Amino acid sequence: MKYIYYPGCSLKSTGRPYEESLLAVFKELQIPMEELHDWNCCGATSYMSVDELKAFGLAARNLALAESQNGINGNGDPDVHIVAPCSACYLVLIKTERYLKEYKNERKAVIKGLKTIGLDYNGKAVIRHPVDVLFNDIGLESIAKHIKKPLKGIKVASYYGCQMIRPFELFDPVHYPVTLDLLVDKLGATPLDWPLKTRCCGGSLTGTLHEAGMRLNYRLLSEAKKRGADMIITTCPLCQFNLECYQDRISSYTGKKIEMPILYFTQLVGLALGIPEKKLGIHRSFIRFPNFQALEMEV
Amino acid sequence: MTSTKQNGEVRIGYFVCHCGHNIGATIDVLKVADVIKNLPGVVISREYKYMCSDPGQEMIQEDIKEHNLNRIVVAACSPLLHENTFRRATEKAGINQYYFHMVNIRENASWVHVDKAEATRKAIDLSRAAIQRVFFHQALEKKQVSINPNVLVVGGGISGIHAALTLAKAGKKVYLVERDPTIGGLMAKFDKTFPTLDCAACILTPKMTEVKNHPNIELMTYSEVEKVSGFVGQYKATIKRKPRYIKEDVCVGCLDCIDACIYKDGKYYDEFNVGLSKRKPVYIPFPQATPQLVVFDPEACVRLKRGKCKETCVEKCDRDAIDFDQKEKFEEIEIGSVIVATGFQIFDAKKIPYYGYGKYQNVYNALEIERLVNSSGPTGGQVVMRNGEVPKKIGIIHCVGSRDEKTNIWCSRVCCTYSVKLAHLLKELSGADVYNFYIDMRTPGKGQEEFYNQVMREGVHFIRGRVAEVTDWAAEKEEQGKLIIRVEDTLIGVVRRIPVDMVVLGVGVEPHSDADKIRRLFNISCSTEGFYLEKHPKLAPFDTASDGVYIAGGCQGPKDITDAVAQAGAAAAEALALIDKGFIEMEPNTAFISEDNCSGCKSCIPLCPYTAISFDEEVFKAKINEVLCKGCGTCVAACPSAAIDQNLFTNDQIYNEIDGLLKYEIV
Amino acid sequence: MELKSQNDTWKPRIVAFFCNWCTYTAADLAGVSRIKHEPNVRVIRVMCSGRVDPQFVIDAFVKGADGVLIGGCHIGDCHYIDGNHKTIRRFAMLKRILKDMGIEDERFRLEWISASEGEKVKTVTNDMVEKLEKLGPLGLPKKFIAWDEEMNHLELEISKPKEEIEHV
Amino acid sequence: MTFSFLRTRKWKYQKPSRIEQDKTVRRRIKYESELDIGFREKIAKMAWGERLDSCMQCGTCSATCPVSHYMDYTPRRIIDMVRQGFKEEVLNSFTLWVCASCYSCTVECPRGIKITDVMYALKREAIKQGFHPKRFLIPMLASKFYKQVLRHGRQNEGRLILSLYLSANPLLLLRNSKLAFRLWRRGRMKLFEKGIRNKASIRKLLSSIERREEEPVQ
Repeated sequence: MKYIYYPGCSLKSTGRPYEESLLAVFKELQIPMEELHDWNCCGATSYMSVDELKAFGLAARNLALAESQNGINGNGDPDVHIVAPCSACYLVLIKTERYLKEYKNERKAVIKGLKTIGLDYNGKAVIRHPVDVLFNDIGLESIAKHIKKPLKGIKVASYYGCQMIRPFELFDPVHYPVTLDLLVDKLGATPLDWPLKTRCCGGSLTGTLHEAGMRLNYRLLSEAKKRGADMIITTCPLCQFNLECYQDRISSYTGKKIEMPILYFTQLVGLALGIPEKKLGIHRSFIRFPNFQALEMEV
Repeated sequence: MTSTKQNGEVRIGYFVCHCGHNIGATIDVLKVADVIKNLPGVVISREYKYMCSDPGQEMIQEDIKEHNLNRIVVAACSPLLHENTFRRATEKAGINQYYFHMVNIRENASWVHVDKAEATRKAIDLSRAAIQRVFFHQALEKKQVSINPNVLVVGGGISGIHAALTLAKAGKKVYLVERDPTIGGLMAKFDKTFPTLDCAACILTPKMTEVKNHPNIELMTYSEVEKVSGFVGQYKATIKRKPRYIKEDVCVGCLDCIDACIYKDGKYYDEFNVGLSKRKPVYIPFPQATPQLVVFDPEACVRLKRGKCKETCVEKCDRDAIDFDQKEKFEEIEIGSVIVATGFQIFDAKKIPYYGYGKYQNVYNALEIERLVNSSGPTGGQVVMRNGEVPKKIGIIHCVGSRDEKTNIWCSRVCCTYSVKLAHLLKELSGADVYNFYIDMRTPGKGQEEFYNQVMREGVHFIRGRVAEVTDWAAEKEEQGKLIIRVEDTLIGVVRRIPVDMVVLGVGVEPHSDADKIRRLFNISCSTEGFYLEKHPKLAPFDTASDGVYIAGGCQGPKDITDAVAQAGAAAAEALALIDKGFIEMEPNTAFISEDNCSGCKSCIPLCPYTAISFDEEVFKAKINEVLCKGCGTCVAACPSAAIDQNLFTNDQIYNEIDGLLKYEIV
Repeated sequence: MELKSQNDTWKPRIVAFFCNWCTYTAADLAGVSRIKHEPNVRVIRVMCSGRVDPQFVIDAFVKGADGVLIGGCHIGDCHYIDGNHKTIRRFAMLKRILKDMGIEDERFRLEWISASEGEKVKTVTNDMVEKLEKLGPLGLPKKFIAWDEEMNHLELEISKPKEEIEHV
Repeated sequence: MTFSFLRTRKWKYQKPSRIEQDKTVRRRIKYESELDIGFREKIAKMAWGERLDSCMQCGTCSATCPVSHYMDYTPRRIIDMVRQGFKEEVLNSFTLWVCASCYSCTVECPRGIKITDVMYALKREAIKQGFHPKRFLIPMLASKFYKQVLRHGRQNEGRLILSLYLSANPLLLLRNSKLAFRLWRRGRMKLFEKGIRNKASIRKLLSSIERREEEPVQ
């Protein structure tokens, strides 16, 4: 089976390190994956605020493209697994799939629209998050076999964000998700148990309702720091951006210096797998993450 | 066809009821009466406002006499409600009650349909079917079965205790089966009871002692009902007696063995104190436990686990009451009726992760607080938290696990008032500031609203809002090291963060996790949430669909002590009414075999769940024992030669009912 | 109130056999709770779903039912210990026979509805009515008339030359 | 209707912001004639709004919401106001726009109301009826986003923010220039990116599933 990679707009710009590290890790673990040809924006939260049906149409185009791109598996069933690393894309695609399954009239309208551009959607595509793929398809044990440099001595706060785990309970409990923590533990680092791991970072509010966004991020960063985290790992380009890029501004507002490296979880996995930092896009971070080999020495 | 007509020419009287507007508003009753009038056999067709009223019944009786009717059909409500009323009326007029048949056009038609024409058409169809059916009705007699006056009460909580005592006082033999080592149930764990604040132990222990000493009650603690067979009046039950490893008739409850145990201190989870203290492998649940007998925990006792121990307890026991070789025993008892009073369990707060139960040590559930504030509890009535401190600020969260689609959807009914009670007790004992977080305050019982008002005036804070989370992350300096309750004060419309030292979860109640097992033993139905289903929610809240099986207390639904006792008394009275009549009348819906047709194929014999069918090898025919037959009709449906038929549901009757239902298309 | 003439619009007619202890009680509950549903089902009360003779079902179809519904207690809940087990076995067998007779699957249905499931009475009824409306009338009685005519006709054809002889 | 905190440069964290009180005396009463009776039904009919009626006003949504303290009406009040037909207040409220779609309320609601989806429905209604405040960033972002995707099939974060700030408040552009530069230097910002290959197909798709306003959702 070949996964279909749906990057979404963010992974091509601010989330570039995410794309680089994701591809590198998947390559290292020999997971076959191919980018969706001619994908379009999923519509994110904004489209839903303007026109719901069009938002679903937009997302459904990607699903339909994926279905036509991937052939048929050994049993003769269509076998389409879309990997959507951006949490927002992930949720929008899943929501579209569920919505079109539940509401007949909307499904008809959307499929009618797709037919005008020569596409068809039959609800076979399964939408997966890379965390889900690594955890359930690959399995922690086989990841562990590839580990070259265990990340001993680093305390990692896993930040799950909102849209990967809510509102549908898909592969992790909504109230207290654990997959990332288990992964961190497997990589040799110490997972941090903190209560804010699913609390919202503000999403696009940082750009539009600045103070609200800043406060939310301040809470997350200071709580992680207070509990002794060396870094925070995220699963979403927007979360990463919010947590990382406003740290200097938050510091100047509050008068407290906060320097917390924010990594994508794939970067952390990549480090443990021994992939060079450059290939993982770590040089693109604002806050330099202390050399983990040095940490290893200290222990 | 004529052979089935025992009393000459069939003369049917048809009566259709308006039931006020209940039927009349949806079904054109006049039209129905009009259509039925023209059917063959119908002598008279009438409609009336309330057929079940006295004038309505009198009308039937007069018509029977005047028009010499010999079949009666009433189209009204469900036969489960008024069939007996009309049967009696028919009997009074001098014809056999089984010449009567009832048509359900209320529950099955007028109440559930909107389209008047369609509902009327349905009423006509159902009535026509009944008219065709009664042609084949026959005169039958009710059969009588004697009743064993002994009663089995399952569950030794307050409901079971009260029911058992009521029956025993009336001179009936009662078997009281309780699975714990002591009776007393949940009530024994409480400190004070709302709204009067009288001490639970002071009112319960005298009753427990009375149970123990009553000559009519055979108390079987540490026992479970394993198997039940038979039917109303003649039940047989097998009781499993779990080994206590103590000779019950020898032990006097001196408790010396507990002191002598090789464990100097308690080490195991204390069920009675819900884990707030530890007990030894040999223990007595609480000082007033009834019976006053110790129990050995086979999971904990070294002698029972490994077979080797110094056996200091045996040395100490001068009556030689300890017997490590005891095995499970099974006793069979015969009873005529059963009262099921197995109670409820509290909701497991761990299922709601955002309240932090089991994660933060100072989050308690309400039952733990009951023990904590109890003067005979693990702290002797001192409000001391698990970290050894006395709380200065306490938050009590209502509706934990109740009124929530993700857990239990129902209102647990007792939590509001017990939370108010706990607020009062905690404030009194610790002097702490107490905050109650409620969604809607429900204090409906006698004296409960007054109690709520009293506690409000004591200065307890009441905040309307469902708590979203209990966390330990601090946003403010004052919040450091505290548990923070995040809630919207919905009456003010502002989100608040309230730091407290101790959180009490007002957990709701739910059916026992193994309620299904008991339910199947006694063939009781369940409502969707899992509480046992009563026969009628208002008029028979203690009766079940199984005759002779009654329910009382928390197993039927959430209720407080007052209501549980009331229901237990009612169930006991109901059982007494059954017993004192001396016999029970059964519907004559038994199956019978027409010997001429029986081919002797024996296919019916293994089908009967009551082994009522036997085979007469001499004449090579099957035979049905009418006493054993319960009237399910399975054998009737299976007989390949149509030799078996069932009274009240004969093949002729049902075929004609089908025919009547579908006739109009051909007309 | 005017009753519509019975032939103006076809509506599926369903004969239902409900067991006294569970499904009939559930239907009563639906009534008490005023759960509105389609008026096409005509209920016949039996003590147990095990009482439903396969011939009842066939008879109902023959007499003009468009569908037959059997309602019993959930497995394990039977008032008569295991009457509903026997119902399942008969149901499976009967379903095959009906299929051979050209009666579609959706027309014959077995449902477990416990005494507390008033809502399920509604969903099952409405669902069945919806499916039957799609299938259209079964109309066995009319078919029988047509078949009888056909047979008569055939017989006539066959017996024509002999007719004269027999007349003598 | 201004956000005072948008102008504050520094905020002292330890002290909660002072409550601004409306000192003018105002008459507050709602007459039935001012209510929009059909509003409840309209919102409830939109996707996933079916369970609106079962709200018991427990406030879990507000308490679990990470941004409810920036809202003028808490989500709980919005739900009830929708039910009671307070259309103008609801559609004029900030609450809709402050909602960050984190779905906490949807997950926690004890009555299973999909509150986030109700908020989306209200946002759409507000945009359609022209209710949202002018030069208010959040709805502007939504419509800019909408247009950009319609044109290119994909969205470009840099250009999106650029055009948003340009038309809303160019000062914001100045404030964020440093951040933009830092991003650009690390290769995380591109101003020019080609969209999808078949741009016309997006427009064709979206115009073909245009729904007439009266057409109800089922």
